[in-house]
Amino acid sequence: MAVGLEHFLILSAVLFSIGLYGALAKRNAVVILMCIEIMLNAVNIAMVAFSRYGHLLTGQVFAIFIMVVAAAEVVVGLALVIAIYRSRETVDVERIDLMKW
Amino acid sequence: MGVLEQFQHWLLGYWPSWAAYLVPAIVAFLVLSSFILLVVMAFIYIERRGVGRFQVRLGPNRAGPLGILQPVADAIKVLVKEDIIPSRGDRRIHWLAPIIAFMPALAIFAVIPFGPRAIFTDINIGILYIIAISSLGVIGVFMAGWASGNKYSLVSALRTVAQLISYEIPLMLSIAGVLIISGSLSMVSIVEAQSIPFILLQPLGFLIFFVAATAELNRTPFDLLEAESEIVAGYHTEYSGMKFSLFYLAEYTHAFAISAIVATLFLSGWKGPFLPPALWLMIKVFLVFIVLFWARSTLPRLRVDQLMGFAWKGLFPLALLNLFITAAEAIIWPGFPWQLLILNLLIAALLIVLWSGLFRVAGERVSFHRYGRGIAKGMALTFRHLFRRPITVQYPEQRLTPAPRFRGNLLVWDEERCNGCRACARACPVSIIDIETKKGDKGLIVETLEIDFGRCLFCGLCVEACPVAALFMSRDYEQASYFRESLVVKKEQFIAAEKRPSAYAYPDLEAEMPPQTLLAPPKEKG
Amino acid sequence: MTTPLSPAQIARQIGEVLPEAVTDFNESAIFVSSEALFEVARFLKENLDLDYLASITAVDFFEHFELIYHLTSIKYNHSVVLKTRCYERENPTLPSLVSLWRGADLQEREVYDLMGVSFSGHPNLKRIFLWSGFKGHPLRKDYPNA
Amino acid sequence: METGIAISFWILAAVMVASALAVVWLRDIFRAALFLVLCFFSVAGVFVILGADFLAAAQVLIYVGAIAVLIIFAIMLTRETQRGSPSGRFRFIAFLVGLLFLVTVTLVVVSTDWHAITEIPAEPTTSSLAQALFSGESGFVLPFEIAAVLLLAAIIGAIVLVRER
Amino acid sequence: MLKTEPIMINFGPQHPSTHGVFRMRVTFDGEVIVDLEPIFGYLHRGIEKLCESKTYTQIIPYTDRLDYLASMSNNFAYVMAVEKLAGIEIPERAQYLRVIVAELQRIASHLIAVGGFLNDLGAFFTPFMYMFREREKILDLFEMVCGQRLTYNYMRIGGVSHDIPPEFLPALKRFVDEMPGYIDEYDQLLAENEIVLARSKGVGVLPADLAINASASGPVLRGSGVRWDIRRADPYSIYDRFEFEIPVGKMGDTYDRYWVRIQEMRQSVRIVRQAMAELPQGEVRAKVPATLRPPQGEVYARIESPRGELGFYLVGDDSPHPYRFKVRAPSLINLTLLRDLCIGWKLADAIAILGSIDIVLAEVDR
Repeated sequence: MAVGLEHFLILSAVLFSIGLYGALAKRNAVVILMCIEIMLNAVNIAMVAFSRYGHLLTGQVFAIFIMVVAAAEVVVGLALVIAIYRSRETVDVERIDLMKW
Repeated sequence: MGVLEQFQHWLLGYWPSWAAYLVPAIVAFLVLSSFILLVVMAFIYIERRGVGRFQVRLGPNRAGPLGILQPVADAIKVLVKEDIIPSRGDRRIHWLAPIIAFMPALAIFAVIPFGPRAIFTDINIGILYIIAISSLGVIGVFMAGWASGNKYSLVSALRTVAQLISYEIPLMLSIAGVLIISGSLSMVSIVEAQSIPFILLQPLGFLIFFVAATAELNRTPFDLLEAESEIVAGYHTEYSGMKFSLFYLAEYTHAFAISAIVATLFLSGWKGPFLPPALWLMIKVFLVFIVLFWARSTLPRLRVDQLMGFAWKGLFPLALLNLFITAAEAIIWPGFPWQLLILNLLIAALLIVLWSGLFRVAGERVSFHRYGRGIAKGMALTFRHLFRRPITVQYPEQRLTPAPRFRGNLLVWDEERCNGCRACARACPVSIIDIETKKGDKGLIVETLEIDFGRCLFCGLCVEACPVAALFMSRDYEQASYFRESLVVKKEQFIAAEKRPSAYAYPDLEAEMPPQTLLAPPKEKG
Repeated sequence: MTTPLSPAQIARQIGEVLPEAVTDFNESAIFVSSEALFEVARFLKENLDLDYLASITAVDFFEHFELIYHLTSIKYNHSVVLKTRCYERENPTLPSLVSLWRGADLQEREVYDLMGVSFSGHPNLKRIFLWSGFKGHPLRKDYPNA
Repeated sequence: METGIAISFWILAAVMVASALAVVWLRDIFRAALFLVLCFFSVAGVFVILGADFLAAAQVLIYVGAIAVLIIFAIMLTRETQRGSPSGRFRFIAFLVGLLFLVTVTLVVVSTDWHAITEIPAEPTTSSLAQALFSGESGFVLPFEIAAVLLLAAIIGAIVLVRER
Repeated sequence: MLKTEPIMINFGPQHPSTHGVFRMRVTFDGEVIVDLEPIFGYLHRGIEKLCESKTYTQIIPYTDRLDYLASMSNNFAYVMAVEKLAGIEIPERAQYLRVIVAELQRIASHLIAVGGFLNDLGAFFTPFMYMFREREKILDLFEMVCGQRLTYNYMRIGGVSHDIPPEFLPALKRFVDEMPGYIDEYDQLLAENEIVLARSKGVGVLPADLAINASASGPVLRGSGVRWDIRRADPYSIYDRFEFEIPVGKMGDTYDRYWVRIQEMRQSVRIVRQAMAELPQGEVRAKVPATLRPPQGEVYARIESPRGELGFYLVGDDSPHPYRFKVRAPSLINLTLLRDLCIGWKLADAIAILGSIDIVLAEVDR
């Protein structure tokens, strides 16, 4: 049967919830960042779906900006993770709880 | 509208829609990839012969006429070899890595236009697709390094990825320069926009692209990957057999792809006076590839930190400047008249001079203030060597006659003259000659004579010590055997042996010996 | 031409500074007691500017080991041959000259490895060619070459 | 043409969800990262189905070419891989939150009438996208510049954080 | 901060770029070398003990195998030591032949040294192949004279074993005329090549006083600016009759050692040219008793081999066998400073430095 807008939205919702679960459940900081990436991708899919089925390109423009933000976020996130790893020898989120290191 | 798409639309009328698209696409893919593999085989062969000629030697010529079947022989050898899978590493990723490394090189050809309409798919984001796909190779390198499970391949994978990434950015920026002029991403329109080949309009862009592409391919002077003198075989140390050959093929297919991209972007692809378009592209591709391995056979290797420094402090700023200049030109002279050509050449020269003076390769000691003249002179010299006669001697067929005094193995013993005085046995430093003699009527008769040539130094002292000239060095040198015992030569064998004495220690014999074949015979005869 | 300094004259010079150091001298070399070797070597290096140690050789004369030091001066291009004898055979020791000439490092290790003369004060005195488990010193005349 | 898109959509969706689950579920981080790459690829595939070809190439370039490589670098630099990525104490709660979110969104999606326009939009989006981004007043020139500044800040921030004092 | 434990790597004894069976235990902190310990002995054949049971003439083939890349110089040094010990005068023609052959051997040995060094820098065998082409021509000449291409056993006590055949001089003349042109080609290929400069300029700097103190010799010493060449400082045989310069480096880095070797090749060609011109006629070998019994006594003769000061110390005791036979190996002593030169540099530089010191393991381990 033909593929409508709803299919894409449900797909992005599924992806988003998987990412959400991962981000909350995982203890390794790097994996959390990965799951955040998945959530951002899910949002991208929804944006592009809207622009395709709404004949407006603003959706794709927003998708580009989301990518920019995602890239910036990953860079800073990983920099933080490595800085923490350097001083605390661990990336296990449970053991990084002290605000000052 | 490529030929393939027209065929698909025509086929739409007869077959169900999905078949009409899928089947021709698969057939075209098979044809294209077999053509590419064939050309890659030719590339491997040409490189090995070409580097040989640069080094005044012949290169492979044993397998098939003129060595044409050498790549086939290599392929068979590699297929037959045992495929080792490291126990510590991660088996599945180890198996998957070569495929991921090979796939992007092949996928680039989907957008290379071999002719105005002979293109697999003319998507309008052609060059962006190429950059995206070629950045995928990095993942393959990571997988190979990680899954091999050994320390060296991991370190080498990290170094290679750092190199690939830092050279990707100048690559993209130099392509951006070309896009400004051609105005569209699709490869077909880029070629059409090249009334003047972009190598002239964009000299600096071409230089940066070519240098960055050499680094992307891991070829000299940036071949950190298989730097023998350092981490021996880089991240594909643990690979053997078919998987290693896939890596090897990936390297050459990527080289072919990069040469095709350079030909399309800078040398106006298939355009050319009267030859068929596809042939023009192949000629340009071969030219670019020849320059690639010409550099490989001349230049030494940069060190890791110099390499990175060169990328970030050398190519990256130059690429940015080139981009700004091209953008400025696009605004001031939108039509890109041909006079720009001279202006661009001047700017390129100025920038290189400025930058090389500024840029210290190895920290304050060495700078390119000779603007790469040293490298150019080196390349010119290797080019001149192309026209010199290779000095390889095809050993079994062509035989060199040794010098009249040549000290070959297996002594020549003259039974009549020998009076059993054992002077030679005493003179031998390793005392390998043992002679037993018994009283004969007119002097000693040699009963047994054994010389162990397994330990002989061929120093010729025994021949010099012989008072009655019964012992000669021989002139042949092909004595080898599987068993040490057979190296001990007995009296009967000496008598039976075919006597080819050398003139060592007997100057008068030299006259009738054949003259020695010299590599550089003296000019004036006599 | 590297002019060899006359051993007699050098023996006299050393005699003034270190009285009983020089035990004997012949027409080509001066003999020094093994205890005073280091002092004499330092004297030669500082005063006569013999800054280049060409080679160290050990010869086994059964009742004593003879160490021969060939010293040269790069600046003045003159040379001296310094010899010393040590009489015990079990564990002959001599002061090491590595602190004066870095070049002595590997040569003394080689003498220790093949001849068995150990050098006190050597930074890293262990066998250079033979593996550490090797018994005996092959270059000694009484080494059983069965 | 229609069935072709439908088939490829279902395949891509299945691959995407499977790889996303793998990223979350696997203990070996490096394999999780590789599945993440696969997930990014399938997202690019979906973009192609939706006709956004420029975005698909950009997605491959940015996500697979840069972000995935960065993540793998981070994995290699932090030697936590032996113990993999154990899931924390909040597993069950997180699962509930995810499920709750999924149910609400699907209900919203199914119930609203999107009056979507179903015919296929114009093919090449690059030029129209450029138009949308940079054209005079209706374009997004200002957000574009701000994004550039954001990236610059991120780069400098990362370097300062990781520079060895 | 990020604690990096130093990694220890065994470099050799089978490695493409250690010139022979030479092993280095290198400790790294990241890329930078922290400690380096050379390990010898893989090629130790005990030549010094072996030769104590051989007669003086039988030792000559053993000296070929000491520094197999320059066996003519080994013969020359050993034979000169024995002649000095036994007080034998050798004919003029033999002196000139010895000088011609020794200088040709210096060129051949430098060709391999420089070719090997550039191969370590990564120049994919091209300079190596060009230099081997010239080396082949020299080997042809040696084969013409003494019958062998590597272990020549050409010199005898009291002169040389053979006089040169008639076709030797024209072939030598062509070689001497063409060689300077080829050396210019090597300069053009590599002397100004920016990458060679980047990899070798200022790498592994050896200060002059440390070089003297560590009794380095040959191109390693001259590369550091010390003008000390035994052919000029303590002229042996007839070297005082030829005029030639001693090339000396300025900084003492890997590049200067490479440059000194290239210039030395030019000077050797000059010497061969002069020796060829003044080659007298006459005997090539003095009358020497078959079993030579040198008088009681000791001798130390040294020559300038391509790798440095090669000395033979002999103790004679009126018997046909030497009482003590000692070789002063320049390669071994030049390695004393390898550790100091390599610390602080990276692995790729350590290989370049080792290549520039140019060692031959047969001479190091004896």
